[in-house]
Amino acid sequence: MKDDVTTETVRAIEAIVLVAHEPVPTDLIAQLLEIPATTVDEVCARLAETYEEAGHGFQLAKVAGGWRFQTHPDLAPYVERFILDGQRARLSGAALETLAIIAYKQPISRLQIASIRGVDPDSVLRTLHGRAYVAPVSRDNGPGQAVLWGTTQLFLEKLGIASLKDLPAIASFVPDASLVEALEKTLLIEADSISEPSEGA
Amino acid sequence: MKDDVTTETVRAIEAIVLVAHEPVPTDLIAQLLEIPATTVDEVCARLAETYEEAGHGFQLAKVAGGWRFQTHPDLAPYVERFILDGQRARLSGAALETLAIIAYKQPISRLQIASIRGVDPDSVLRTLHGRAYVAPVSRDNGPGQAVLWGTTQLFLEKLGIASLKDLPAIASFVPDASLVEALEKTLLIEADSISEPSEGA
Amino acid sequence: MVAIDVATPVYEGPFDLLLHLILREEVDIHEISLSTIVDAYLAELLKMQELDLEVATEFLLIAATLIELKTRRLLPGREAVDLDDELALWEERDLLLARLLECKTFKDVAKILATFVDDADRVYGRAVGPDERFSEVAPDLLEGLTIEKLERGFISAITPRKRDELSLYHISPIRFTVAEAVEELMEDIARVGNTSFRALTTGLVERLEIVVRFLAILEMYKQGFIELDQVDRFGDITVQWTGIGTGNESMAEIDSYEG
Repeated sequence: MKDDVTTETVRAIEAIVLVAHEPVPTDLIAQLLEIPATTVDEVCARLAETYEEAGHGFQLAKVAGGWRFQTHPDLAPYVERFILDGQRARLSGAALETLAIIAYKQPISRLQIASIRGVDPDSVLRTLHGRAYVAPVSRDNGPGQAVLWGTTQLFLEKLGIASLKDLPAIASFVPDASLVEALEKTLLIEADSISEPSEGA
Repeated sequence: MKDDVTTETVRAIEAIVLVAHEPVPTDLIAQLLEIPATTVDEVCARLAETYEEAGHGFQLAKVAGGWRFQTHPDLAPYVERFILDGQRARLSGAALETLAIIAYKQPISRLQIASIRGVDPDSVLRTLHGRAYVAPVSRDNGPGQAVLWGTTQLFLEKLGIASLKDLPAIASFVPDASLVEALEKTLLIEADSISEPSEGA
Repeated sequence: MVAIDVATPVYEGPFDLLLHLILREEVDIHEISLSTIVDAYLAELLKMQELDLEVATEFLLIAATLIELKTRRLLPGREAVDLDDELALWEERDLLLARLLECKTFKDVAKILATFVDDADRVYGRAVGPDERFSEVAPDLLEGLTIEKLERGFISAITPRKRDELSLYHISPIRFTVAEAVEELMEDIARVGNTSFRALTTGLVERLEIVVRFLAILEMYKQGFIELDQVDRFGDITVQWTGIGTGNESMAEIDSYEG
């Protein structure tokens, strides 16, 4: 490692890249750690070598102008088995319900989803987000500034519709209108600062 | 590393955990790699040590029943600078007390919580439920069929522990004798001496 | 519900306040004066003028017990003291003590949990998922999803089965009132004639419920419907139906029980 780069800087790079969802641009790391961009690239390249030499199952790689952790190509079969096995039956009834709620009630906070389904939607949300079927679209104006979720373009594509307008109005499918009304009321109580999204119409 | 565990197995574990959205259960890894679950935990614990010794900016940790990569606590300031919405929602004292009661006494009804804390936990419960740290787990068989609350996976993650077994033993928190004495003395019915009330008045 | 946040900015409920007052003087436990504690408690209570009724009730219930304890200590001799009252007070005191200890236990646990949370907050888990190289591998979670299925999912999500849990937030809490308990117990005791407090409270899990039944029994005793006897201290209380008593019209006022 270069003499003028502290161990802390190297460790900070590892930590930052570890939690990043996208490759972290060299410039951004440089700015965060207040070191030159060239140093960042040098440190990262050196780290990548270290990992390779140590025989780790992960790599540090430069992708699209940024650095990210990724699995070693050797281990693709294991990763594939994990992805297949771990997620095969994932779109359970619970996941479908969560997805449907988001589709119809977006933008919607996790709290609101929880209040409708009555159970913690967290793990389902992570899965759906991981597969890019839903994404954070805005933030609540309320005190908590809760993240509000919506469906993505990919979701529309998968469903084979052009826009959310193509989802039929839910009212025509609900036998009991008072039920929907009760739901609306719940949402209003739970987070009255959120404007009611148009009812899929 | 244990002799009968191949380098490939170790590397595969690193790769699998790296691509997971949430802590990977020991059993799932064991099943994918066709090795005993105890071996998985041993290998992971050993890997975690190796990372720590090498001074990496990341850790392998067992949280909420599974293994995950996470940033080293030392580097929190850097990670927070990187994650813009890094502010964690702080839990109030009331919320923590309620969480503690639920964690140790689950499944527990709202009234039972109220009786321990001396206050109605309604608003705190809502917050905790909204953040998905607690959830309704069952219903009381009694006449009111009260909802019984329990803690969630996310609660374990919030506390950074692998399972409820990692909570400190409640017995070690029972107030010590001097405190009991202080309370008793204060609430004495008779000022000078305690004697048996005269029989059969 | 707002009351918890607003009305008691300093003390999270009556136990919190009482613990604070007692433990403040823990340094010299032999010098603790019940009078000081009671006065301080009442002083705090007075400060809470904008207290909401529900919260106030909890505080007042404790205050009543405290005042009774203090009064008893100020009494010159025990000759004039009715044994039943004495025993009831012992029981109330023990209950209060037990609740204070339990409350204190969890207060201490909460402090440890707070350090757990603080430590965990400094750690950020990776939740990134597989990179695009594996996008082909990942099974399409939405395969076969149709608009119809999505609708069914939504409708299923909002069916009454779910509203069960929803309603949690909106239904008023189950309250045990002394009046209700009296009503219930009148029937039970009149039917069996002789019973005991333990028998009347078997199967009750909520401590509050037991306390309310206890208050109800005292009320019925006061009104002459039943006779009470307790052979040993901490022993079971026998309850005997007298078949007499004041008219039913006074029952409506029971809830404003004066302790």
